[in-house]
Amino acid sequence: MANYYVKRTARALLTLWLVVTLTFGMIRLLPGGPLTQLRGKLIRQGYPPQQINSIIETYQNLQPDAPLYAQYFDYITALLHGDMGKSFTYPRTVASIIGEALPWTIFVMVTATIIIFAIAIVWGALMAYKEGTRFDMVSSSLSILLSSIPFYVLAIGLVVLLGYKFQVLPVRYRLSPGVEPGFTLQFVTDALYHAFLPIVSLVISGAGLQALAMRGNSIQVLGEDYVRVARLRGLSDRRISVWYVGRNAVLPMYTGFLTLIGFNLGGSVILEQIFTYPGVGYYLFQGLQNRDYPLMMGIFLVITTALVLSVYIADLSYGRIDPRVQSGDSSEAY
Amino acid sequence: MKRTDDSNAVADGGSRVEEFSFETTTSDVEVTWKERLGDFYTEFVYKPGLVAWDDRRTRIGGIILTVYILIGTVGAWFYPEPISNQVPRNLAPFQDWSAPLGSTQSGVDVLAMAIHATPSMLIMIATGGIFATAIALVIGTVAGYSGGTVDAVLTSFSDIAMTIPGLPLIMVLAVVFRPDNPVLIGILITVNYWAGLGRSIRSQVLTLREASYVEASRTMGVSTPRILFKDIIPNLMPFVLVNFANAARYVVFTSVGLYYLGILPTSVPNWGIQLNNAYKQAGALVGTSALYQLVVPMVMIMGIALSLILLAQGLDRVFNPRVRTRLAGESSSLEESDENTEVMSQ
Amino acid sequence: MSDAPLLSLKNVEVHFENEPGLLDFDGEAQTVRAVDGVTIDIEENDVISLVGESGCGKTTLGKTAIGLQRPTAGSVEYKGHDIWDIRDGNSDADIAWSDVRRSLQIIHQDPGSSLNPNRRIVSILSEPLRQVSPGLSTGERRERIYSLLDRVGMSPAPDFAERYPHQLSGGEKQRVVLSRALLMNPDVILADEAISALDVSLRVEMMDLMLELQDVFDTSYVFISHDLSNARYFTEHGGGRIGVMYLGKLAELGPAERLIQNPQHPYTEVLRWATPNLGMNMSVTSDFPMRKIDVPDPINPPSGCRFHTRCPKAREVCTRETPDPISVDESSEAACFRADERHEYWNSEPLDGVEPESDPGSTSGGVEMD
Amino acid sequence: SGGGDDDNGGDGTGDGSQIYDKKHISRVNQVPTNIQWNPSNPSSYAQASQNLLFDRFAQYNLAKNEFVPYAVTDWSFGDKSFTMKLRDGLTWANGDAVTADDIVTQLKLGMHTGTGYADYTKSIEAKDDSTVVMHFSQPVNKTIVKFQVLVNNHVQQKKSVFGKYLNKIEKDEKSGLHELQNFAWKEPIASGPFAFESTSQQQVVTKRRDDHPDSDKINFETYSYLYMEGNQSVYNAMTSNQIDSVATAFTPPHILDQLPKSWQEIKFPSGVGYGLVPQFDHKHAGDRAVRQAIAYVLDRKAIVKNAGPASKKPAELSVGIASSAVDKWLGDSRNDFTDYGKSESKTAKAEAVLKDAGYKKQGGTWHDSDGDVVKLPVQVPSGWSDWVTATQTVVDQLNSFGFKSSVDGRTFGNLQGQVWPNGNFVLASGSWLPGGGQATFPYFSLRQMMLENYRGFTYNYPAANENRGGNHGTVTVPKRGGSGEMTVNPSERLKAMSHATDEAKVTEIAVEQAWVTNQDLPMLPVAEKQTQSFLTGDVWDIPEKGAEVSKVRWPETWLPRLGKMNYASN
Amino acid sequence: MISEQTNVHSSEVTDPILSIQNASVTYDDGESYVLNDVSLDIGRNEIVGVVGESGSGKSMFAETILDAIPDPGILEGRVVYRPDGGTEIDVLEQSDEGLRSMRWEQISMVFQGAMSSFNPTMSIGDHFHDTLDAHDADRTAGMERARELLSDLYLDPERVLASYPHELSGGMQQRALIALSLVLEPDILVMDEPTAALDLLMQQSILILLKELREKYDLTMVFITHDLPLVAALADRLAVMYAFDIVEVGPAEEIVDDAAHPYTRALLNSTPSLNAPLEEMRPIEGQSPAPINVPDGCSYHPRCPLATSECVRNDPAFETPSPNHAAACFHWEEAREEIALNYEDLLEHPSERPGGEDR
Ligand SMILES: Nc1ncnc2c1ncn2[C@@H]1O[C@H](COP(=O)(O)OP(=O)(O)OP(=O)(O)O)[C@@H](O)[C@H]1O
Ligand SMILES: Nc1ncnc2c1ncn2[C@@H]1O[C@H](COP(=O)(O)OP(=O)(O)OP(=O)(O)O)[C@@H](O)[C@H]1O
Ligand SMILES: [Mg+2]
Ligand SMILES: [Mg+2]
Ligand code: NI
Repeated sequence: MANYYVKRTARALLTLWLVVTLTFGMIRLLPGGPLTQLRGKLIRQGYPPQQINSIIETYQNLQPDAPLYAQYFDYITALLHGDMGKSFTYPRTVASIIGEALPWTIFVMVTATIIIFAIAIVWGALMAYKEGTRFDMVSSSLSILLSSIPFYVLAIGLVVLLGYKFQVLPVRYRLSPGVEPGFTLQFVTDALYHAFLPIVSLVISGAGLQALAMRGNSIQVLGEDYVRVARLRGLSDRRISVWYVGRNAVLPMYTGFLTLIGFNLGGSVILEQIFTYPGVGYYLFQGLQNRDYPLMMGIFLVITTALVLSVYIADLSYGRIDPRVQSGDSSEAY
Repeated sequence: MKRTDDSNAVADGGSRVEEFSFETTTSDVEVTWKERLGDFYTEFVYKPGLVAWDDRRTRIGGIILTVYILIGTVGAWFYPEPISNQVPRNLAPFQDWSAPLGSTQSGVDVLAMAIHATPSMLIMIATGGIFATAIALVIGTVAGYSGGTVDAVLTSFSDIAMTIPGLPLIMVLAVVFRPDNPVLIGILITVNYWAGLGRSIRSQVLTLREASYVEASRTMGVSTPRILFKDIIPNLMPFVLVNFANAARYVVFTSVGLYYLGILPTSVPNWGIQLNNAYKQAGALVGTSALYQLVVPMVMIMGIALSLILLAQGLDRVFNPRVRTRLAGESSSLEESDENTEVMSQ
Repeated sequence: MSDAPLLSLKNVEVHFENEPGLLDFDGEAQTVRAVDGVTIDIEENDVISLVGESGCGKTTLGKTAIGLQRPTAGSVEYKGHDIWDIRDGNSDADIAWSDVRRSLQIIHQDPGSSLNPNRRIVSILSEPLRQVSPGLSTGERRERIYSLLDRVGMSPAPDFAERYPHQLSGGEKQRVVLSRALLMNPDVILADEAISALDVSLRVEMMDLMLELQDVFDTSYVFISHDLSNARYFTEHGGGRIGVMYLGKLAELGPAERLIQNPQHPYTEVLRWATPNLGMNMSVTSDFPMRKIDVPDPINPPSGCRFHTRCPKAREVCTRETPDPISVDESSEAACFRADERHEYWNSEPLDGVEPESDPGSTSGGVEMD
Repeated sequence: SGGGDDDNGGDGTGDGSQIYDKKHISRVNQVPTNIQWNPSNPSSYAQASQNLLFDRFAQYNLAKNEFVPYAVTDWSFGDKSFTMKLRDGLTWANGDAVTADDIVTQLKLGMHTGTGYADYTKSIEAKDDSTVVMHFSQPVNKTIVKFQVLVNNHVQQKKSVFGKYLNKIEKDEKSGLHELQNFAWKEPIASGPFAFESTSQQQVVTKRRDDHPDSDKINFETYSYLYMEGNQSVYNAMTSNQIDSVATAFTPPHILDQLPKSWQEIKFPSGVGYGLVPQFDHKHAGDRAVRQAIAYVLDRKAIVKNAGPASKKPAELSVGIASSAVDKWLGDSRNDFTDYGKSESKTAKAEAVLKDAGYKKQGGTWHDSDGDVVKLPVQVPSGWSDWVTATQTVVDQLNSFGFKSSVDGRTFGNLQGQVWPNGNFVLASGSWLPGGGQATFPYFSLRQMMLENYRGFTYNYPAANENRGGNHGTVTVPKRGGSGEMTVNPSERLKAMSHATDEAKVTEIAVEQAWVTNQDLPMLPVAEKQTQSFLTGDVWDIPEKGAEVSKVRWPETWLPRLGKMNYASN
Repeated sequence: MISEQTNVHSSEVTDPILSIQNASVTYDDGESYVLNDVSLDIGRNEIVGVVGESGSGKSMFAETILDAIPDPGILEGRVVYRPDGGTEIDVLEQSDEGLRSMRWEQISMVFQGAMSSFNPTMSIGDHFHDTLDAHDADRTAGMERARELLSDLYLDPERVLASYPHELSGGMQQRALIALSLVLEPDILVMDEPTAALDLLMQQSILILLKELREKYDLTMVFITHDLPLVAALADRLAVMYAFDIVEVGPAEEIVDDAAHPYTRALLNSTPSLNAPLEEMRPIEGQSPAPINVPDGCSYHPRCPLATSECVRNDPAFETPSPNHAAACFHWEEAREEIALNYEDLLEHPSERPGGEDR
């Protein structure tokens, strides 16, 4: 067993390393090296040419023009020290930007994903239980209909309707001005208030497909002999629906749950742009636009790590929650 | 021990020990290419169509998709291209038949924009879907079927591809390659979408290759490619089809999102550009006067996504021989009895 | 070379390495000894039936015999040539691997899963013809298929040929599977529980068909079954031998009647006890003829004679020494010390729970010929 | 809306005697926690609040086209020198007096970081506590100095904070500059009427000072900047009265219509123009005939109407002079210039020019004498929505004339970093004006057009600087108002202009070079942008609509200083 | 409900613990009968074997006893359960709650395929706990009984209880399932092909264990299988099903030695057995009918060598070859004469059985 964990951990680390390397290489491929980007940015800010040249020269100490392998080596060593460099755009270290932004993104994405699955599981199970009824028909159609809306289209729609037209919900920022982070009721409610629409747009557009998946799983499990036998054994409906049907129908969705969190982190680029919600997605977009290499690489890496981590957790924990999965490769999440 | 030549060993005595010859039948069997073409038509067009039509989901999905294809071909052919100042500026919808769905602030017909965004979107969908499923199919089947080092290498490759966050990766690549060719965009968007698909295909192939009928083919000395094409892939088809539709939907969502963010070049008309235009320039969010500019592309996006989801829900039936024979009205009486034997045989 | 048997297995071993599982705390790789030193010859037009409990290695041995499973030790020879050498190109034989492959065919237990659900019968049956006679036109292929379908009792053939597997009954499917194997014109067909999935009343019919076609097509069968009465029927009609397997080893081998009437190995007797027998003693013997119900773990098989943990006649020596096959008569052998009247077994202490029993010869009489 | 609680109201008779606990909310488009106020550090340098926190040396009024003294109350020119006198009573928010040393420190830092005046300035010294003198290496045109020194500087780099960087730089320029340019000044010491209070995720908060010379003109306590990104947010905030002023927001007419009546739009030329930059190496864009044909074809007015008539004006004349200054500088000679048609597509003229140059129209498309199709893709930064619309219209007009044109949208970073420096374009959208008040002075706009567009394009115009692919070479055009040709060296002529202290000489060169740009079209001017600033009058006393006093950049930070934007107590 | 007297056979059982009366199961809105008017009495403490080809309705019959026909099947008829000294209970009239508590406490069932009868994500022990809890039984005492049952079935109780289903071999699972079905000490155990997936050795072993269990726990058993020889050794009585109906009922020995129904005889003849002469094993020609088109008259007539026009027209009533033996055939006497059982010789001369010495 130790063997498997070691192997799986080694593979996660290897994947991470490869992705770090790949990310590094890929971002270097971007048109316009960091310096030309910086020049462009300064120009846009109205700096006179001479001044720009001198700024650029000083940036050269940061050696973005050093040989790639040296940059790579520096990057890796710095990363190992938790140093992701300093942003070109913002007067801060990348680590501090991420440290400040990431909790918000994670808050939105994890909450949304949890709600998606909570809704999907209950709704899907109900549909399966009432298979063939009107409720099932209407619900299935509705979930298909909802899944055909991209979350950002829904988000824009909600912004127009609830944000601008009726002005009942905030459509931007993480908090109201004046509210400072802290363990206060005001902070928590305000944070939820502001995260409401982003979460709702993810949930509404994402829950339908998952509910359909749950419905399919449940219908399959409902047809299993052991459910019939459990009824014959006189077990209560509650016990059967939770431990016999629910558990076995939810199991295949478990991996999907963890990977969806990672996937949604990537999707935050669009969502946070629409809601001007300065999380990692927002900063990634800014970094991309400004060719802010350190920022881009840092965020890219964080999102990748989140994905690798969630797949890793999914792999390792799946064996724990599904006793059938025991050995080696078959315990993998996919 | 050698088998005795004693004819008593056979229950019925010697009478049955006749030389069996293949030429005993009198039926003249001839197969012309016309018949083959006909067979092909029934197998790959008529019957799948029949199955698809039978299911409400695929029927509606198919109809919607057909409408889009018509818009993208005939519509785009006949309807004038969007040009600035082709109609008066800021027309509201349903006011003026020169621009039935209104016009933008630079006098572009909104409907023309919506229509002319369709062809490239359809190409994107098709290439994205084909690329994702084809790569997944190739990698999944090769890895699953060959096993060993090939499998290990391909699987690790997909693992890594899978753990790179899709959207950010695509954005970076979009900035690097600035693709304006819909074919390239379709491929770009699915650049690592195939990975998850490949993994699930691989695990299905792992099961399939142990299936008795595959073993039988192997035993007969059938070549590996032929086994893959005749025995493995047809059984993956329902799964592949469903995922084709899902990949296509992903392409729609992602490409529109990228156009909306302004990350993809604006040289090709796209609903995302329309959204962006409505959002950023027409000020469609404030007040209602420019809302139609937002609604038209939204409806276009949702319509095609809906058709793809509906297809994904029902397409797995299309290549299911049980369903198709039932619908084609071929001897159905045996099906029930068949299911019984299966129950028993487990 | 002409006197070499059609197929000859010499000391074949098949060991499966299992990766240690997630919950195996010791983390050692485990070896399943599925087949452990089996020697057997199969002649032309021969029938070998393998019987034994689930998991004893029947399928593995069968697959090894027809070259679907590479033995970890020992050799499988086809007409005197090691097939794996041919496969690897290390053989100077004038036989190509494709010929070997073609000559050794299989029929699976589950007729449902051995037919590709997406192909019509005609397409499934074209496959072997493609392999054997690539030059045939589509029409010729169909003609042959139709005639064979007629032959196995599926008329009208063109109608059946156009069906999908799910449109056939179990018996019909099994006929198709048999036809497919036969179209390869093979020398040996491995029938792995080929009739177990069929209704009791169809089994005899299927076996008759197989035997009938054996004469037409000149093939040998390796017939696997856990049911001694089926094995008896098939083997007896085919004039072959039954091999009784226990935990990867051949416990006893011999002609059906001899084996059943006069079992030499205690395990064969156990199997015979377990086979329901109409018209015989109708009430179940209330005692087990064995000391344990469950088969030992093939990962750590018992030392000495593998059956000693359950054997009703095991003695102390059985825990130490592994019995080699002893010739019982010209065509049979048994891997039990009891077949050797002079073995130290007879002086060894019976194990716990074993009824003592005195001299040799009183229970196992002389070899009876049929 | 704008105020806090108003329990403080009462006996106030206005005019600063009564201070209200009110908050004026303006808009910033940067995440506040990222903002810093060191002007030598380009990272997240403040883009709005610096105008409030720091006093400008002098303001430039765009209505009157005149310099308005502020922190520098008096200035005078010597032969090769420039003397400035600081305002009395000017203090930093921490109580220190603003001294000439502070100003010298700042100007010297500017020399090292290469601001405009570095070109001609020899030394800078503090004559006394409130007098600063700059010594030049040769005579310099006064207008240039005024723009580069007075208008472009705030009283900002306090010696006690920045002196150490200057010392360092004077010892070791490279590392000193590096430190300076990486110094993020996050708790600035203000010199303006409001002092820095705090930043949070959403806002920057500043508090009224008591000890600023103009403090008595201000009657409200707090001035804050609310973070808001994108025009939509701004529209929304304005319609719902969540903010009180906006420095600049592109606002189309139908949005203007929807704004509450209390909002006042202050519009003035931004000094930024939209135009097309040809790549002179390109077979067609490099051909003067094609450029002239394009100029004839473009209907500048239609383009402006599509891209936002509220915030744009068509370029008056295709020369390197801002529209508002054309009459002033060209005067009567204006009639000599070629009029390519401001509000019409002069296609007949265009065809004539092309045909003369050997082009042919076949199957609706123009081909050159080699039979190649004239393909003119136009690049545009994809995020700049009004530019995209303008470009779309340009392309459509070119296409209907028979050129093969298309929109090539790319991110600004891509254009800036990769495309323009390498000349990978045929036509690019770019600004033909230098931005700000200086756009009204032809020296700056002609430079922008011909020599040194520091937005970084390369177009290989012969006259241009090396970094634009030019060689300061000569250009030959027909003589103005007569036959024959003239050959001039624009680079040399503009240099002469910068050192000319005599107005007549300046005008002469301006007309001459304007003629060159009119004939050779180094860029194709299309439109000029108007800055749209917004103030609300709901609870604020603001100048009446159209008041000249408001027509300065950043009016929402300028007016309070004049006592013209106060809490309306009644 | 009791309409057709023809189908009530006279294989009498005094004081039956369970009597199934005219049970019919229909699907497709009555279009297809998958159990056709079946009646059977089951005596206290006896083992009744039910045999028939695949698809003949055996499982339907078993499910009828527990009123557990899968939806949307419609069950008609009566199932009367008479507990020891208790009052009659009409199973099909029970309320949901009554049914819930009656199942498993009084009548329990082992299904075809043990592997699928256990929840794969629960340990075997949890299945026992669940069952005990659901019936408000005392856990400690219940688990004690479970352990005893498991040991009776030659299993290591601790190990098995801690295992998940997939960790046990097929035979062990099947025995664990039997233990689970007996943990509430029911009176009746219905078993639907409990051994079909196992090899013969394990099947035999389980049969022996069942016999022991019957002695120890006073059980009544209904054992359903397609394997006639297997159940013949275990059962006291046999019922043979053909085409959704019982065609013959009688004491096991009598059915094997001298079956009266042609179908039973054909079935016996088609079954390979160890000592019957090989040449006389014969498959039954033809196929058994599907539920939608059961032939009129005697449903076996299309395959029956003795069929007459009467068989085509009329559904035969039960005849009684001997007091406890009933067969639904007009020609049972002819059948006994004309259809020879291939092992008949052995029956007449038991001493000649080959290899028949004591083992
Ligand atoms: N590919 C494999 N990898 C690992 N172990 C295997 C593999 N195939 C078979 N085994 C093991 O080898 C042993 C013999 O298996 P085999 O399938 O030959 O038995 P069998 O006699 O055919 O059983 P059955 O009657 O159940 O079909 C079993 O313990 C099985 O678990
Ligand atoms: N849910 C159902 N709907 C319709 N018909 C059904 C259903 N379940 C079973 N049947 C039919 O009922 C008949 C009897 O089925 P049953 O399961 O009782 O057969 P069986 O004798 O148990 O067969 P086996 O030996 O294969 O288990 C079969 O013909 C079957 O097709
Ligand atoms: Mg096997
Ligand atoms: Mg059944
Ligand atoms: Ni030879």
